[in-house]
Amino acid sequence: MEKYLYIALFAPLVSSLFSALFTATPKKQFVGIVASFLIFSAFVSSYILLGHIMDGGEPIHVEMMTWMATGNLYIPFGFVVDQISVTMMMVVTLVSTIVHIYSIGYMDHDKGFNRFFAWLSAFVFSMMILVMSDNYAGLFIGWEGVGLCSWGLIGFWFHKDIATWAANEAFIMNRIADLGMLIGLFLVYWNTGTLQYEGAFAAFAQLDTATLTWIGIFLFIGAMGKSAQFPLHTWLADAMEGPTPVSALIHAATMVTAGVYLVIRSNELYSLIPHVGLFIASLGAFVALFAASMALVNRDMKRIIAYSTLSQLGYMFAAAGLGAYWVALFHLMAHAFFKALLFLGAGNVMHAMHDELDPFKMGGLKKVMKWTWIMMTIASLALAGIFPFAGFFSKDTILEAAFAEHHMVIYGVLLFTAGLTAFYSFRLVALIFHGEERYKIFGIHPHEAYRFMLIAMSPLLILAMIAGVFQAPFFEMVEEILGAAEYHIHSHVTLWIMLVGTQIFVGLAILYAYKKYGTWSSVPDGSSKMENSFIYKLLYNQYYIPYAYEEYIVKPYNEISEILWTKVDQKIVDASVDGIAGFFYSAGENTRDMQSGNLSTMLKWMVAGIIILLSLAVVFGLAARYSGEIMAILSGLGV
Amino acid sequence: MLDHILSILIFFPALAGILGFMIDKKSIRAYGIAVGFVEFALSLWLWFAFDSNVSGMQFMENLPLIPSFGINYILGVDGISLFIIILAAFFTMIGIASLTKTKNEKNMIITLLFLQMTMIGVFSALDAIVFYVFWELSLVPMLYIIGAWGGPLRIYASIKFFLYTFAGSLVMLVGMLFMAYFFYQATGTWSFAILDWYRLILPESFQLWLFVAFFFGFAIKVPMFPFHTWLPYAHGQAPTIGSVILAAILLKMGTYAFIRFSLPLFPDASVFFMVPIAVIAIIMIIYTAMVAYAQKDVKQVVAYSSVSHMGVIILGTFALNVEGISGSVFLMIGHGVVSGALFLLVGVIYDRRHTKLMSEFGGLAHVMPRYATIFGIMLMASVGMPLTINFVGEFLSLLGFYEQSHILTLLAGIAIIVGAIYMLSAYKKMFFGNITKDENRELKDVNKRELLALIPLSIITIWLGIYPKPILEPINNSVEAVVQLMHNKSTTVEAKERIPNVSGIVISKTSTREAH
Amino acid sequence: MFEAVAFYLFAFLTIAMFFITVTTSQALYALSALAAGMIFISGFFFILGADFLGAVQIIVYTGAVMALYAFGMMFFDTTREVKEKKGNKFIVVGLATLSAVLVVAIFAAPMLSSNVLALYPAIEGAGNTQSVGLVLFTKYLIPFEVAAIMLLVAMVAGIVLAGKKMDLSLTLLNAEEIEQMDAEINKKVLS
Amino acid sequence: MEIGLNHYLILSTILFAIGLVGVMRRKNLLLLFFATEILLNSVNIAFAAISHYYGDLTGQMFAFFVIAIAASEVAVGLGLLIVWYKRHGTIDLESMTSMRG
Repeated sequence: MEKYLYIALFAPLVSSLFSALFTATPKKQFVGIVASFLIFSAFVSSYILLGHIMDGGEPIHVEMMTWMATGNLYIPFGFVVDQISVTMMMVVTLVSTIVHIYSIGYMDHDKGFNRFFAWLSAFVFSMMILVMSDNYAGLFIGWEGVGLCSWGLIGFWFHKDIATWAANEAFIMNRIADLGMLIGLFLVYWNTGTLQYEGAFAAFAQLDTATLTWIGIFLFIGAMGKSAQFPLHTWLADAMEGPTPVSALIHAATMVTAGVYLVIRSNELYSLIPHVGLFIASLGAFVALFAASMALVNRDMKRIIAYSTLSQLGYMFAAAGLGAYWVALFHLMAHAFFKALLFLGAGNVMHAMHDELDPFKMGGLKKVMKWTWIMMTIASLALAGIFPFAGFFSKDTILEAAFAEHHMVIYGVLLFTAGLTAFYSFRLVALIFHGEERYKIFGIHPHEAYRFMLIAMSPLLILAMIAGVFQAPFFEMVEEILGAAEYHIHSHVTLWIMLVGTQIFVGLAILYAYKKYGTWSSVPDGSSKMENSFIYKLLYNQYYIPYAYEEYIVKPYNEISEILWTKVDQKIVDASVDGIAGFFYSAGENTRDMQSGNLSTMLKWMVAGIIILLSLAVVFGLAARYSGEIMAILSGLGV
Repeated sequence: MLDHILSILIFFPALAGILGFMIDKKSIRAYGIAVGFVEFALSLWLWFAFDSNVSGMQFMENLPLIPSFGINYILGVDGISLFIIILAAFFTMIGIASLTKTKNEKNMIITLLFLQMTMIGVFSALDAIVFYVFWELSLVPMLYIIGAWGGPLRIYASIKFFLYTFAGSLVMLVGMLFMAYFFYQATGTWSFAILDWYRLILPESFQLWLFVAFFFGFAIKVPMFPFHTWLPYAHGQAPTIGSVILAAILLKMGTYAFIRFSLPLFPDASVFFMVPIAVIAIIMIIYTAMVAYAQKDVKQVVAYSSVSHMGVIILGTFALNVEGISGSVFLMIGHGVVSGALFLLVGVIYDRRHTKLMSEFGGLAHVMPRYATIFGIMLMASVGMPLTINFVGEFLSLLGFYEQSHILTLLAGIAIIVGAIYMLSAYKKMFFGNITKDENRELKDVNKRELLALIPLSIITIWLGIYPKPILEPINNSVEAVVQLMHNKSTTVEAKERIPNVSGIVISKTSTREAH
Repeated sequence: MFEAVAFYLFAFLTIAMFFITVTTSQALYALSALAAGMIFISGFFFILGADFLGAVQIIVYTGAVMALYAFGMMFFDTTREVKEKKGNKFIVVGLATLSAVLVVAIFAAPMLSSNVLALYPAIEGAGNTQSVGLVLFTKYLIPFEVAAIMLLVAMVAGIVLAGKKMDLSLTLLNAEEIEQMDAEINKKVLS
Repeated sequence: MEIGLNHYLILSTILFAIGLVGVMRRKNLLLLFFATEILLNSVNIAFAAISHYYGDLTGQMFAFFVIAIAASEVAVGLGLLIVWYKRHGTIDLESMTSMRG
């Protein structure tokens, strides 16, 4: 079995290095194919491992070599394949295989074709390390590696200034969270003596809740940065500057879910500190609502989907916070499938529209891009949580968990957000595919994507539809490690009412969206009353948070560093050093004119000398005379 | 031959330098590279013959110089100093190999060989006076390199560098003399051997004063916060090779001396001064990082970044436990490699465009892809990405210091954020965006000679990031010996519990496989 | 009572004379004021009973030294206006008064003045000159001889220094020779 | 009202101060010599006064020797001055800066 573990882990690395060889050379078709094949082989080996774990196999544990070993610290390159990591491996490798194949078509006009695959495979490799590592340090390697690759991929089209700015912003914001994570790691090490998962979890039981709370908070800060939770969320919307396959893979399916994976992986820690769990759940619920509200009014197709990802992440954190770890993991898996599908569909539309992103400038694409329309509609249905599709099984279970745990506020917020989600996703679908062909005004003639790209997207489509089926076997597999509690609502009646109620609520929201945007004809140019209303402007500018960050963090930082350099470093520190040197020089200069040969000045200096001597004589005379009294005074002062 | 290898390592470059005068101008470069290569081979042999399980000094040499005052020529190398010696030899070889066309190249190469002698001398000397002699001698060749081949303000920069460091080391000399006098008072015999001094237990009040005296000498060399203003001038004006050697090796003398002198000789004073020095280190980290962000000249950015990294090294050193100190020693080597490479990279672009202003560059990635990738690797190493050499050092230093105080480490941790900010913004200004200046349009990518220096450095950065064990193991053993010595020597209670009793910790090397 | 009046009279006059010597710009006034000052100082000596000293003061000081100065002044043609240095008076006066105050502080203060003991008590009854002669030729014989030699040396030095080319008398030379000599001197000065 | 030793001492100090002023202000060397004469005389007064009030002749002895020295000093001083005058044509203080540095 170790063989498959190594294949799953190192196939992406091999593909990344292979395509890295060709970065400088122009586009090579086979680079894309070879990369996709290697990622596919990683997917196959993950599938085999899944099979092994599903039929009750022992989690495979492998230790390659020591990484750091000083004093009491011993960190090996250890990898483990257990229930949680095998699910994540499945999700990551499946989605990345599809995205690799998709991007062969999507990027075929791009000059940096080979470089793109190098970065993408490097991303998959660091994601695999993150997921499969058996200790927090290995997790941290993957954590930063993933941040690095997202920096490279967001800033892929580095001739665009916004893209590189967005890449830097993403990297720096992740680093802020990684600092919290690092402190969490130190806390774990110094309190438990090891960074290995088993050792740490075993030791957590004996620790007092105060340290545990601190560990929980700091690790969650790390998760917050990576999964773009509330204060550190602005980078996700800006990250849409990267190519769409990147957004599909990184900012929908894999990287952003790393935070959730961390919380799930350290479930034994968070189950010991329920109050931190509650905080995580409430923050998750808030972010869900917060992101959904912003998506309602946005006029950029990819940003709408990014906000929906943010909202769904909120759902996952809510579930994880409440202790329903397996539900969070299941929703993570299901969400990855239909969200990636949605993004790739958006990629097709973008290609057809020559990189036009504003849905209001499209419309009636149903006729031209039939398959993409079907796929995006089904994905949106799954996202909204309509019965047969994946979303229903994962999202509604979260609502059940919240209801069972008697957190009514969180339940209410999540329910309301479900409605919002349904509304904005179908607002998007309606604007793009239905209504009048507004794109004709701009003289664009769209065409359906390449056939093999659509075929590549088909597995996602199938999974989006049937993922619900896996809920039972998934639960039974994960139950033993995640201590999954089956959420029995006492009476079946309330369960049914709840389920049917949400279905109706969501259905109404969809119909309303279709009614409102189905037959949209004009391209709003900011003149209408609704667009100038306060709420619209507030939501459109993302509650002015990016503006606030720019104004109250970035600008002062620039000014302070400018001041520090010009004023402090040059004027104070440097000047003081030169000042000392200057002092000696000027002192020398003054005493020089003593020997200037001018007799009268010399005489004056002589008399001055006499006076000094005389005064010394007087002083010492007095001191000798009154030494008794003087000592008394001085000792009084405690000298 | 083996037991005199250190003396050979020191005086071979000096002899070769003298012979170099006879070599004619055209073949001086080949001669330089040959000498550098032989020196590097010798240092590799030293590493090969070095037994990493022994934590004490190896290859000791002892030759009485002034017996009446106990000043003898003692050399020795242990885990801490071994790798910096190898780094010095390596960088001199690479420096000479990648030397661009400079006027009177012969003198440059001979000065570099002398500089190498002094550098290796400092790191292998175990007698205070011999250490001091090499410490001062290392200033002289550097003075010439900056003064003769430097930029417009070179005279000011070189004199400032020389006088500043010299003033500090005079205070250090006074400290050494006092130390010898106390040793004489205590044991009745004069001795300047550091190993004898290790056995001397001083009362805390003496330790405090001596620590301050040594602190001045080392703080200026590191350079620590208030004394760092000579570095930007020195780097700004020094030629590429000068900056490389200055950043890679000379800055390490200060921190190495802290571990060799201040910590073991004055354990109580180190504990007493730990918090103030940590505060200075944090100021160093954040303040210089912000100043680096405000720079217009890319070489100044790298110069200030090395001050920021030295802050982390000082923090690691004053963590006073095995993880912290071995982390700081490792970061010394890591920073040496990374900042040396960064200065070489700056040199590459300087030779093409003869300007270091970032506003002059833009969109270089289009024109120089290989240069961009190597710079990217070094950027990531300097920012402290895992699987690069700096991460191991920074991680261990911060981890070590976390034991001493949580809040200060949190503040120091901001290093990784501000570090990312200034490095990424510099990278963005230089490499991303479209080519605005037309001189940039037909810039040639890195040529073979530059690659000869850069490829090995990148390989080391990645290799030591992934598998630091061969370097970390000897460092760990020697550091354990130092920490154990400090624990036994410390008199005050606070020092006893701050410095862990190393022998007490059984290194749980049992890998998890057996644990199952 | 008579003695007090004499003291204050002489004191005031001496200070006035010396003040004139120091501040006047006319060299002649300075010289004559100095001579007058010297006479009054010998007056003090007589008040203090040091008659021999007073006599010596008049003969040696006022007579010889003043005569020398008179010759010197004529020789250096400083009869004209003596330009004073502009330097700010404040430092000069300030330094002088400060030193004066310090000296007074030392003597006036009770510290030293109490423990001065007489080493050679004068024999009562004998005249001042007699006792001076007695002490001079018993205790201070060696310093006396040394002083004699010194005076001799001074005399010789004075003659040698000033004697060179004394035979050349300006008054006998006519105008051109004087110019020629001046030119020669200037040439030497400029070399 | 009795004239005490202090009166004389104060008088000699005043004269000494005047002498100092003279020494420092004068640019012409001859007048500077005058000032030194004042200094010496003021000291003589002090010597005489002390010897009188303590009935001891040492003071007067000193006074004698001071006068002797003063006389020889003037002799040599004027001689030098004459030589200087012959070479430089002036006895102004500013010209005497050859011993600079």
